[in-house]
Order: sequence, then C-alpha cells, then structure tokens
Amino acid sequence: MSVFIALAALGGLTLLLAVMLITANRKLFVYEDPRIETVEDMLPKANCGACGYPGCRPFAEALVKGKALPGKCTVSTDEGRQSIAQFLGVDLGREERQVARLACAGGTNVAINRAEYEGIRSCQGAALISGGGKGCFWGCLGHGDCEVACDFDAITMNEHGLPVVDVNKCTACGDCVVACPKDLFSLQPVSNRLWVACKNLEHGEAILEDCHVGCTACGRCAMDAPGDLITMKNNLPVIDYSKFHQTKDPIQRCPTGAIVWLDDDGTPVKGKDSRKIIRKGERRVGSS
Amino acid sequence: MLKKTLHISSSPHIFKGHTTDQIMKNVVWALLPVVFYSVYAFGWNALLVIATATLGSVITEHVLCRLSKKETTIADYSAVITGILLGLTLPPAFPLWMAFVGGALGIALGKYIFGGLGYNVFNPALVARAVLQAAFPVAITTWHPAFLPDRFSEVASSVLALPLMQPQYDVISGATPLSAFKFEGYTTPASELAFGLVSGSAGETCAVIIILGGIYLIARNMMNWRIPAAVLLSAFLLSGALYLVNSELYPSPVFMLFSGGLMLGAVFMATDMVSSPITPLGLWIYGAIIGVLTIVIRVWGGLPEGVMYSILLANAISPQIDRLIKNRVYGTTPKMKAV
Amino acid sequence: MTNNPPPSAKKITSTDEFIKGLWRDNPVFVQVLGMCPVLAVSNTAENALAMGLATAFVLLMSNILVSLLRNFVPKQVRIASYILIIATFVTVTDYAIQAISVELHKALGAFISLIVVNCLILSRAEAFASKNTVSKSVLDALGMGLGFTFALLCLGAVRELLGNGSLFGLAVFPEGFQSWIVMILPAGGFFTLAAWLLVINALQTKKA
Amino acid sequence: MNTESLGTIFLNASLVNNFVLAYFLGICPFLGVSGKMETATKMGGAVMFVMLISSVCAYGIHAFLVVIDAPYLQLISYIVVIASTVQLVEMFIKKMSPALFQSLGIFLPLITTNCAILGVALFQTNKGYGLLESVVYALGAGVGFTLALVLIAGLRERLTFAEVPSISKGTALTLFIAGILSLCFMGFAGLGA
Amino acid sequence: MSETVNIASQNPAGSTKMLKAMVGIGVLSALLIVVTFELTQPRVQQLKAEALEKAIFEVLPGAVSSRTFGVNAEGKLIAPDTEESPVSLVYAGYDSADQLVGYAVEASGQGYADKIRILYGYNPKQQQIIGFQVLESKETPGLGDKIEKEQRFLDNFTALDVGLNKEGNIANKVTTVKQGAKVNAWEIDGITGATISSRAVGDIIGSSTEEVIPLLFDNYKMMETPKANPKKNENDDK
Amino acid sequence: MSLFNFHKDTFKHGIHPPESKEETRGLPIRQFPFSPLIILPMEQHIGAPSQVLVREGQEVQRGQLLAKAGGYVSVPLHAPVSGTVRKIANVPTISGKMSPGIYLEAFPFSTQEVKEGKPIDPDTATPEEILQGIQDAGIVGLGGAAFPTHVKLKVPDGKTCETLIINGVECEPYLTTDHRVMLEQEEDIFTGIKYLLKVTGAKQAIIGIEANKKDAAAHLEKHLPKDLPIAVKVLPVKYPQGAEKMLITAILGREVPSKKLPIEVGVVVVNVATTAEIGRLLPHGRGIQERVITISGPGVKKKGNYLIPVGTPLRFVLEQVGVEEDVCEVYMGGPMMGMAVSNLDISIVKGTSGILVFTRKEVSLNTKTYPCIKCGACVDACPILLNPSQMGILAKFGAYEEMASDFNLMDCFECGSCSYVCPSHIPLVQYFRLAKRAVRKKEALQKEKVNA
Repeated sequence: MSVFIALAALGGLTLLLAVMLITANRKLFVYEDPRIETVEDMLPKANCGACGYPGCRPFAEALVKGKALPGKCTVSTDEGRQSIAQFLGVDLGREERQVARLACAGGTNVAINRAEYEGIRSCQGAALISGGGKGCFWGCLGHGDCEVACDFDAITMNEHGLPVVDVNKCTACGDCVVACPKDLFSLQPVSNRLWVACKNLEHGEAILEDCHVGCTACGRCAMDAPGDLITMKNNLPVIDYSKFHQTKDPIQRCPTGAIVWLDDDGTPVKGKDSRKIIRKGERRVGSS
Repeated sequence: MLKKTLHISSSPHIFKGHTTDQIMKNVVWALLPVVFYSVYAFGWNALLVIATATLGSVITEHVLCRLSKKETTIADYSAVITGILLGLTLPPAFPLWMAFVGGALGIALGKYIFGGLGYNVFNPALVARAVLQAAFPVAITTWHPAFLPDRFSEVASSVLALPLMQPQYDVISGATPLSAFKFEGYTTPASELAFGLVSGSAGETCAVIIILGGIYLIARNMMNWRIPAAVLLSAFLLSGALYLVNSELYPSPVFMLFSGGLMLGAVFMATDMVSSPITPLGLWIYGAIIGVLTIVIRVWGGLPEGVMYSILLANAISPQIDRLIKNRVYGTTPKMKAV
Repeated sequence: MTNNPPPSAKKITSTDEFIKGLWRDNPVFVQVLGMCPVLAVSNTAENALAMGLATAFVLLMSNILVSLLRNFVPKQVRIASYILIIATFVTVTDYAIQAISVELHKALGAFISLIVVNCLILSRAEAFASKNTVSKSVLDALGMGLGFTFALLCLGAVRELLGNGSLFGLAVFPEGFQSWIVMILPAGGFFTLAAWLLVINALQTKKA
Repeated sequence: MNTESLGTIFLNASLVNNFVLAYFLGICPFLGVSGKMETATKMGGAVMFVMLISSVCAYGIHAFLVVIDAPYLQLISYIVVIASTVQLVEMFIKKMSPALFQSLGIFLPLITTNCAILGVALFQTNKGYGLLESVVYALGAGVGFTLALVLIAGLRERLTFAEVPSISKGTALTLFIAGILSLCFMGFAGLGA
Repeated sequence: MSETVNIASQNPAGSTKMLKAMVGIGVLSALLIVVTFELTQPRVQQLKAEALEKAIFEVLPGAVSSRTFGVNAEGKLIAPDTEESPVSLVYAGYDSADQLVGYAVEASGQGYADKIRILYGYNPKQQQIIGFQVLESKETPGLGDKIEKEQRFLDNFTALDVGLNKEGNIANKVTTVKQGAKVNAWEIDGITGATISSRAVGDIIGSSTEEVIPLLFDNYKMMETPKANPKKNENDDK
Repeated sequence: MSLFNFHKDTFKHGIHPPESKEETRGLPIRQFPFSPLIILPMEQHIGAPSQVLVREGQEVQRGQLLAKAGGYVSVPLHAPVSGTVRKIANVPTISGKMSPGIYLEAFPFSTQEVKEGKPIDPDTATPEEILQGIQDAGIVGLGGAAFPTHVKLKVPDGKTCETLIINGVECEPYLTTDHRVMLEQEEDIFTGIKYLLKVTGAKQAIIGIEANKKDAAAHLEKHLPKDLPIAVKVLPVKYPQGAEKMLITAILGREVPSKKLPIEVGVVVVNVATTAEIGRLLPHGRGIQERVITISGPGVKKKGNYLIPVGTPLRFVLEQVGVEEDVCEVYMGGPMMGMAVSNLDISIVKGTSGILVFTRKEVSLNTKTYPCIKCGACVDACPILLNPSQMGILAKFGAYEEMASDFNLMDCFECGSCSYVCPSHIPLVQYFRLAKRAVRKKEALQKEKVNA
C-alpha cells in the first residue's frame, strides 16, 4: 500500500514541478550571453562560493565579462581552468614578443646618492622627496617597486640595487612601466638588441660625477652608426629600430657604456672603449 | 663641511613626543598597581598566575617572530600587556599550565594569525580568556576568596597542577559577587566591591585602583577617555533604569559598575586601540554596545558575567561602526554613504 | 601542481582518478567543500568516521546512477534530477543508520539528512559523473568519498583526543587528564579545521 | 508540548544557537561570500527570504505527508520542493525586475544547496513548530545567518589590509575568525530562557 | 543551477523528454525509498523500543517490563488501547513478580543551551522519585552536562520526596538549592559550576511532578498489576 | 554652522607643535650678501614655466626682465642682480626635478641699483591694470605655495568677494618672516591691501594674526590707515591655522566646500608678505628680486631673518650663516610642510619662506616605525576631519582609489598634523602624497582615454 502512496505522491510531485519549471522556462525566458552558459558548464557547479561570487553562474558571468580569472575557482581542476581560459581566449597573439627594458645602468656601484632617503621603502615614495636623493635625477632609485609590481617574478634586484629583467619570464604586461616613477621601463620587441641604458638629459661630463655610466651626449655612437640609425635628440642617442640591423658597432666607441648590446638573456654588453667598472661596493659621495 | 650626504625625508620634520612603545609602556605602568593589589589580596597565587600568563605571551611572541623570520617585537610591550591583562582576568588559583597556554593562545590566535600588532581585530587577552573559558570551564569559574590568612605562605595545589592534568582544589571556592547575586540573590555592599574585599579574578576586584590607572593614562593622553566613559555610562543608565523599574529583581547600578570585570574591562580591555573604532562618535557607540550587552548578559543571560563576551562582540562589530560612522569631512555636507 | 591532461584525453590511469580525491584534490582540505558536516559531526572520531562513510556511500551510489542516466537526463532538468537522486540515497542511508544503531543516528542528528545539500556530492555528480563512464565515476566517488572521510577523521581524531582525552571512545591519556572542552564545542571545530589548513599551507609553502 | 514563546524561538535561532556559529549550517556560503561587505548583506537578505519561503513550504509538505502517512518522503520532497520553488522565484525575479535580480536573485541558486535552508525546514519539523512558530524560527535563523555573515565580512574586509602571515591567509583565517566569533556568541547562552 | 537560457531555442520535444526524465527519476526514487523504509522499519522500531525500555528500567530500578499509558487533554490517565489520542505518555514499570515498581515520566524544559528532555521514575508507594535520566540535552560539555554524569547529583534522585498533602497536591515543590545546602528531602543538591543546568532540572521535575504526580497517585491502584488490564502494550512483546 | 560656536575664533582639531620662534622673532630683517653666482629655475611657481628672454653672455641689470610669463597661470622673472648670463641650461630644483634655468654671474662691484618700471598708482589704476601689474611684477604666493597671485585675485564671473583676509598667521614653527614683515613693513602692507581691495572689490580686509605675535598685531593696529576698512584679528595659536581654509573658518566661521576655492564663500586670502611685496613693488613697477627668509634651526650658527636675492644657491646661504658640523637635514620652508633638500646646489626661489637646518641629534629621534595601532591621535589632529589612520593602512596596501572615493583623500592638504602626532611614526603625509599623485595620474589617464 505505502508503495503506491509513495509512487503516486512523488511521481505527482515531480510531474507537477517539472511542468511548472518547463512552463516557467518558456514564459519567463530572458536572453543572456550564450557564452555564460558555456562557461558555466565548464565550471564544477558546486556553487560553493569559494571564488567570492555567490555561485557558479555569477562567477561565469564575471568570467565572460572579464571581471574575474578562472583561477579563482578552487574546486575546478587545473585542466578545467585552462579550458575556460582557452574558451574565453585572452591570448591575442602578438607579432613579436615584447619584453620590458630598463633604461638605466646606474647601480649603487657606479651612481651616487646625494642624499640618504628615509621613509616609505618604495621608489614612488622616495621620488616624492626631492626626487629620491639619487645624484642623477633620471636614474633608478633602486627600491624595487618594479620587483613588487611584477606578478611573474621576472624582475629581481641585483646586488647593486638595479632591477634585472628575466627575459624568459617577462610577459610584457607593462606593470613595471607603470610602477617606475622615473619611467625607466618600456616594452621593446626582443629583437631590439641595441639599447640606450640611460635617460639623463644633461650634456657634458658633469653627469659622470653622479654616475659613471651616464650618457654624456658626446654623440660618438651617432657618428659611428651607419646611416641615420642613431640620432642625438635631447642630449640622448635615439635609435631608429626600423633601420636597425644586427650590428654591435655603435657601442664600441661609447666612453661610458651608456649604449649597450643586449645578449640573448638580456645581459648588457659594453663596448671596448667604455670605462671598466670593477667596483663591487657602494659608490659614495666624494669618491670618484 | 657641506660636502657630506644629507638626509631627506618627508614632511613633517618634527614629531610629538611619545611613541607607540612608550604608550604601551605606560599602560604597563598603569597596570602595575592593579597587579600589586591583586598580589596583596590573593598572595603568591595571583603573582604566579599573572607572571606565567605574561611569560607565555612574551615567549610566544618571540618564537613566532623568529619563526616567521621577522625582528622580534617583544620590545614594544604589547605582548606584556596581553599577558598581564590575561593574568588579571584569571582566577587567582588558576593552574599555571593553563595560564601559560592562555598567554600563548592570546598571542598566537589573537594576534599573530591576523598579522601582529595593529591588525588584531579582537583584543588578544580576551580571545585567550574566551578560549580558556570554553576549554576549562571549571578551572576558570573556581574562585578563590581574597585575603586568606595563608596567602603568602602557601600556594594553592590547583595552581601547581601538572600540565594537561585536572587541577585539584583544596579550598572551598568563594562565589563572586555577580554569581552570588545571580544564583543566591545576595548583593555585596559597594564598599567591599570598591576595595576588592571579594572573590573574583585576580585583577578585577579593586575598582578604585583600576580607575586610578585609567585616570593616569587619560591624563597622559594615552587612552581614549570616551570608551570607558561610554561603557560605564551606558551600563549605569541601563542598570539604573532596570533598578528603578524593579529594585527587588535587579541590582543597583552601583553594584553593577563595581562588580565583576566591568571596571577592568572598561578601562583596560575595551580601550585596546587596535580593536576599537576610531571616530569619536564611533567610540561612544562602541562603548555603549559593551555597556548594554554586559548588563543584558548579566541580567537575562545564562552567565553571571558578560564583560568579556561584550567586548569581543563589540570588537567584532567595530569594523561595521567604522564603516558607518565617519567624521564629517571639512567642507562636505554630512551624508551617510551607502556602501 | 601537476600537469594532468583533461579527463577527455583518456590518459589518466584509474589509480589517478582514485588518488586525486584522497590528497591532491582533497574535497575538504583543498577544495573546501561540504564544510557543514565536516565541522558539525567531527567532535569524535567515531562520528566522523560514520559521517564520512555515509557521505562516501551516497556519493558512490549517486555517482553510479548519475553516470548511468547521463544520456537520458536532458540538460535543463539535470540539477533537479540529481538532487532527486541524491535525496533518495540520503534517505536510504538515513534509515540504514537508524537500523544499525539508534545511538549513532542520534549523534549524527540532522546532518545525515543534510548530506543532500553537501555541495561535494552535487559537484561530483555535475562535474564528473555526468560526463564520465560508470567505472570512472565509481573510482572518482571512492577517491573523493575516502578523501572526505579521511579529512573528517583528521578533524575528529584531534577534537576527540583533546576534547575528551580519548580516541574512538578509548581513553588515551592517563586518568585525571584535563580535557579541552572547547574542542568539542563549535568553536573547536572551526579552530581545528583552521589549524589543519595552516599545517597544509605550511607543508605546501615548504614544498614550493 | 510546546511552551516556547515566539521571542524565545527567535532569540534561540538567531543568537543562542546561531545557525552558522553553533550549528555549522551554511558554512560554504559563509566562507565564500563573506569577503565583501556588499555581497554579504545581499546574500544575507536573500537567505532570509528563501528561508521564509522554504519554511512555509516545509510546513505545508509536512502536513501533507502526515495526511498520506509517508514520513519517509520528508527529506526528498523538502529538497525538491525548495529547490524548485527557489528556481521559480529566481526566474520570476529575473523577468520582473532585473535590478532586484542583480542584487538578490543571483544568490538564489547558491542558496538552494545551502544547508541552512534545509536545516530550518528539518529542525522546525523536528521541534514540532506550528506555522507561525516556523516562520519566526526561519526569520530568526535568517537574521542569525545574516548577522554572522555581516560581522565576519566586516572583519575580513578589515583584514584585507593587514599583514596576515602567508600561512594563515585565506580560508584558515576566516575559520579562525569564525571560531572566535563562535566563542563570542557563547556569551548569549541562556538568553531568553 | 539555472536552466533558463537555452530553453526557448530548444525544440518542443525537449519538454517531453524533460518531463519523462523527471518523473522517471521521481518514480525510481520513490521505489527505492519505500523499499528501504519497509525493510528497515521493523528493526528501527525495535531498536527504538529497546532504547526506551532501557531508559525506563534505568529510572525504575527493578522493573523488567513496562506498559505505556497516555494522559489525555483533561489530565486523565488513559489506557493505551483506547481511542482517545493522548497528549503525553507515561510508562508503568513492573518487576519480575509483575508488581508495579513505579512510573517513568518524561518531561522537558529550557536548559542553559537548549531544551533538556529527561525521564524520571516515580514510586507511588513511597511517594518518591526513585530514578532519573537525561534523554536529550545540549548542555555545555564539562559544565552543564554534569547533570548527566556527576554521581553526586544523580544521587539526589534515589529518594526525592514528592509526597502529596491532604488536598492531593504536591506538599513541597521540588527545587534545586545551592551545592551542599540540601536540608529537606524535596530539595535537589545543585552543582556549582552548572548552576543553571541543575536548576533547570529542578524546575522541570518541579513543574512536571506538580502536574502528573497527583494524577498518577490517584490512579496507581487501578494499574497495580498488569493483569488488571489484560491487553498489553506492544512494548512488552519480547 | 552652529557647531562652530564651540570652536570660536578657530577651527576644529589641529595641533600645537613647539613654536621655536624665540630665537629669530626679535631679529630685524637684514640684507644678505649677493652670491657670485645666481641660479634661476624657470619653474618657481605653480603653472607654466617662465620663458627665457635673454641669451647666454648677455649683460642684465638688476630688475630687468629675464623671462616672460609662459601663459596666464605663470609669471615673469626679473634679474635679482646685475650681471652676465653665463649659461642657459637645466638647473636642479627642490623637487629633484631638473628645470630649464639661467645661471647669472653677478658683477662683483656693482651698486646693484634696481631698474624702475611703469608705476601703478593705487588710487587711479583700474583693477585690470593692477592685476596686470601684479603679474608683471612676478608676484606669487610667498607663503610657500608659490601660486601666481594675479590668478588667485581674479574673482570669477558670478562670484563676489566680500572679505579680503590677509594671512599673517605664520603657524609653521621656526618661521618668523611674516612676523618681521608685519613689524617692519606696515606701510607696504597697507598699500598692498589698498591694491587688493580694489582688485577684489572686497568691502573689508581682515588681518589674521596668531596670538604669539601680539606685538605685530598691536603695531599694525596702531598704524591702521583711517581711510581703509581694515581690521586686525588676533587668533589663538594653533597649527595649521595658516592654511587658507582653516583661516577662513577661524575668522569667519565658514567652511570652504570640499574641492572648492575660498571665493566660494566670498573670501580671498592673501599672505601678508605677498601683500607687502605688492605694496612695495607696484608703485615702482618693479619685479621681485629678493624676499625675506628665516634661517633657523638647531644646526644654524647665525640665525636670523634675511632679505635674500631670489636664485641665491643654498650652499652660499649656508656658508654665509655657518652651520654645525653634524648637519643632517636641510629644509626649505617650515618643519611641518617644508621640503627636505637633497642637493645644496639648488637655489632660493620666490616661494622659499625659510631655511631650516637640523643636526643628527634632532633627526635621529624619529627613525623606528611601528604598525598603526589605530590610536586615533591623527583623527583628533586632522584639521579637515579626515581619517588618516584608515587611509594610512589603505595606502600601505596601495588601495589609493578607495582612499579617494571613500575617505576624501583629495581634500588632504598635507599639513602634516597626522604624522606629527602619530606615535608609530608612520609617514602618513608621504603616503597621502603618493596616493594623491597616483589618483591624479589615473584620472589623467582616464581623461586621455575618453578624449582619445
């Protein structure tokens, strides 16, 4: 007897609910981006809320709108996350890979600090206080804002307080470009090997007091360079990469090593005429 | 002469005298009389308990700093305060091993996991106390009478209970004024309360000394006077109103203010700056929440004492207070920002 | 962590399906799923074990059924159907436990019924069983179920040990042990799970 | 049999035996959605709403099951009816008021699998509450849930700006806070007795 | 969860399929549940009955069999076989000689944390409570749950006076007093540290006895032996 | 407004740093020697840099125009000494930034006579003429902000100026330039006010002076000209009363709306030294060549108030007055808002009101930073009632936008009261500057995007 009651009750109940849902589905239909549905299907549908969104569907909506990253879902597998990322296809496919390049070579071994900065340990903070105390106004302050800003661990500060970009890890996201208060970073195609590692706009040897590797705007590189590959603008050499071909010649006569050739892994190579810097320790005011 | 490297730093270039560690140190100074009095009233037991709790806090702070490879922060006195405050809220005959565990928990659970000083959202001493209360309900509600004649010659056996072992109590425990009232309807006279001639936690019995410590800190501008004022005022008003309604059923407001941990809580616990709101109005509201909740729990709740829970709850509410109560910024019209 | 190919690639061995739930994708420690019973009935090791097994059973059965019916159920009523299936097995389990021991049923309380809304089960049904063969689903359910049971046991053991001085009801500490009552209170549940997560975090940071 | 006043029921469900902090119900959303104040309040509101609906539904079903004498169908019919009702409500809101849907509706699907909802339905049946009592009980549970959620959201929001040690970041920290809050709520024990 | 989206674009045949699937699963579920229920029910009932009987025998030392009586809305005792539906239940326990040992009465009330459900044994001859057991409580472990465990407290209930006065009411209402302050036979010696819980027990017994004892005392003669009423409760079927 | 009755004659909150003015307040203004080399950056003021009019090698006379205004919000620059233009190149400035500038070599034995220009008669000139005259004289706010004064004085259409407030508060510790100016140049001040009243159309002028300069107040009151509606108001001593908004609240009890200018409440505030300069220069049609500067601080040997030519290098100044051996930090401006100097080759500019030298001893006091304990001291100090504590925490974690949207970050004017009282020595002001800069940068970027 109870079997029939149960069958009738539950069967009836499910029938009723199914009919209700189906009619509701038709009557109350609202159009939505079909991608949301697809992404939602790719999610585990645990509706656990661990992603910070109130369920899988809102999370899917956020994913489609680009407001969230698939990695936020703790329940899904790595593969699941990847397939979502692939579906949403953020990878634009650039013609040539770009990397961040630093236009300064003035580490603590070659550049002096005129004043000792005290305060928030960040370049942005230091830059507010009389420019940060570095002798060269344009130079790297060395507090490592770029290192912090880099989400991919591609930037590390070397022993002279100068950031070094790991070319292989760099994704050219541009975070370091924004982070640097002195605007020393820029995104460059990897093939651009000839590089001016200085930004100071001073003319003449005076800059050498502040930094041994500063550009004195002597113009020798421009003179040596074939054609108008290099021109002097605002006391700095400007390289026209459109005319660029793989030659190390321009670096050879630079007396300071401000213009360099970058190795495959981004290590700068100086010309043979540049001053050899052997100092390991910190360069102080007064010493030369 | 003018060749040397200058220093550069952000304005302003002058600073007012006292620093954070000085504030902390002064809180310790203000607490010392309370400690002395509790030792006077409860003898070696109290001294041992307070010292052990403090030791637990300081050692834990040191060890955790080392473990996370940071410079040790015991020199800022905040761990000492946590330890002393915890010790003061424990019964004088509390087993030492539990006190030590409490001190350690206060730092680890109440402070370290949140990021250390400045980030603890709850008062660490009270977190420790709450955990102890839940873990060892018997030990923490077994009160020792004050001014026992042998308090300087003997140490209670429960104090020296072996670690992880149940303590044995050798003295018939006394009832605190609050439990005496709650369960027996007996009201302890105010004079006894004010001078701590009653059973209770090591440090909560003598209201007068606590008030003096508070006045010292307020006078040195190292404590926000609004919190104790708000706590005591709201507790007084609510219990006063109840007393007026039915003086048979409800105790007098004076009894409420001077009994239990309200005074210690209002002056030294609720005023923990980190876990309290920041705007003046927010502080008043925060204090009032503590005062009202304390009375509500004491009068209608199942527990005789509610100060600890009230302060912890108010700690939990204080981010909300900070969110809703903001100063009206100069040159703006006051409006509630719907966040 | 690992570079397992997606399930459709069919390169995963059966052991992988089984193992992943135990540790790598442990439902409690890694995915933080199904927390309610984890916290609520882990006050003793015995309860934890019973709860874990009950959940594992429901998970197994519903995974099988869902996997069997996966081509029959249209997408739109999938969730509703799955809930029906899960609820059925939970009811079955509920009566089975009652028939085994009234005491145990009393200890687990309403949480047996609440297995229905354990997001672990629904998520496995949705994410795995509805897309995979029966045999794979069985392995997945077993792995996840045992992983869940294991996590529950981890909690239950610690809580019972400290809160009661015993393990599976057997006294571990000598006479006179002061039990830490907070551990069997709700707060203790939160603390123990948090502590386990701390331990796992610490292990992972060490590894990395 | 039932001597509890409505006030006691409410106090019990919201404070003394808080659903989240004492009964561990609704932990998943509690852990997940408590990161931001804004989401927390909305979630709380939505949960309260669904609790009321499901409480009434459960009362009706229970009465029906008593009539046909099939107590064994209790669980399955509760969950199915609650799930479907919530879904209907969701669709209805979506159609009628997109604004309301954005602020409340999107929480609804998550709530279906929230143990607190089913918990209310089961407990009210176990305790043998009448319709009015059930509703008050559901309301109390909802208020308690929201309270816990809002408190923890505030604390977590504050702690996003803290130097939390790396090992206690994330769920562990939330659980610790929940534990401490759970201790705090023990202070309410005995209220309304 | 939400299946709202692609419905409109589906062909109508989908609806039938959905319907079929839902109902099919529903019927399957119902079958499974009913079968399980039918299979387990006897054993579950038996286990429950055993548990209850065990509790009854515990609070009524010496009892070996029991019968269930109801109390109706007018406060009259009714036999188990009558049509009237009882408001609450009372269990009578008999010793091996089929002599009435006493009644086991269930009572409940608000404790510290939640409701406390207890069972106590009443001996009408001695007019005493002779046994006590907590059926269900959520009292704080270590403190409030001493009412279940602490022997000194349980000893209160071996001979707790619930004697009636001339008017047929309880002469002295059962109350809990402070630990160590018990003077009279009708007082319960409380537990320090579990004051509220032990008082709650006192209150529950106090109010329950005031209601039930006079009734039971009036009627106990009628049920002195099980033979007075030949039809036995199913609880006795062993 | 009623609330402010409780704060009569002053504003809410604020601090009381030690005044440290005793040593210099009694010292009369003295002429400073001319430096052999004058360095003049073109960016001495807020706004567009001045544009150089001279060439290298050219000889100029003191007071001659060296550079013209680079736009409306800009002022010209006059030669502070007679000499030769040696070089036109980048010169370092206090901000650390290099700015185009002029190196001027002074004639060693010149009489340094000042060139006369076209005088502007206070009685007959039209407001427009006066405004033009003020710009031509190169006058900027001498209180420190160096905002071109003529821009500030231009009352926008639709607004009226009721009250002219002359700011003689000088709330920064150590500084006594305004104090001395008020004591010594009352005639110039009153002439200046005459110009200003005419330009702004204000009905009255109030000179606000803090109670620690009662002598100056008494002096001015004694010499008040009968024909001008001028009042002197003595205010309680409190920092930062010299800030425009605070001063307006203190004197008139009105609040300047957030992100708005004082003209919104019908007020124009002009610094007393600027007023004196207007009164001194305009009748002769000259431009600014020098200004009064307090040189003080524990590291200075010959403290005092000096009249120093603009462009004098800091190194020369310090050599002249002599500094202690363990000099550690040098500031331009007061100790609360002044900027630390990293390079002594920078020169005095028009906005420099003081030079302070601190030795190792004073500076080492404040090194250790503790975490914020939310003591609320900063909240009780902030004159614009912000929540520096919360903002400091947000800034530490880089939540700049939240600071701006929820905590009125942009209203902060960096007075330094919060940092001054902070027991944890959190560099709050620096954080806020950082945050403000980041927010502005972001806003600018967004604007660019919208326009693009």
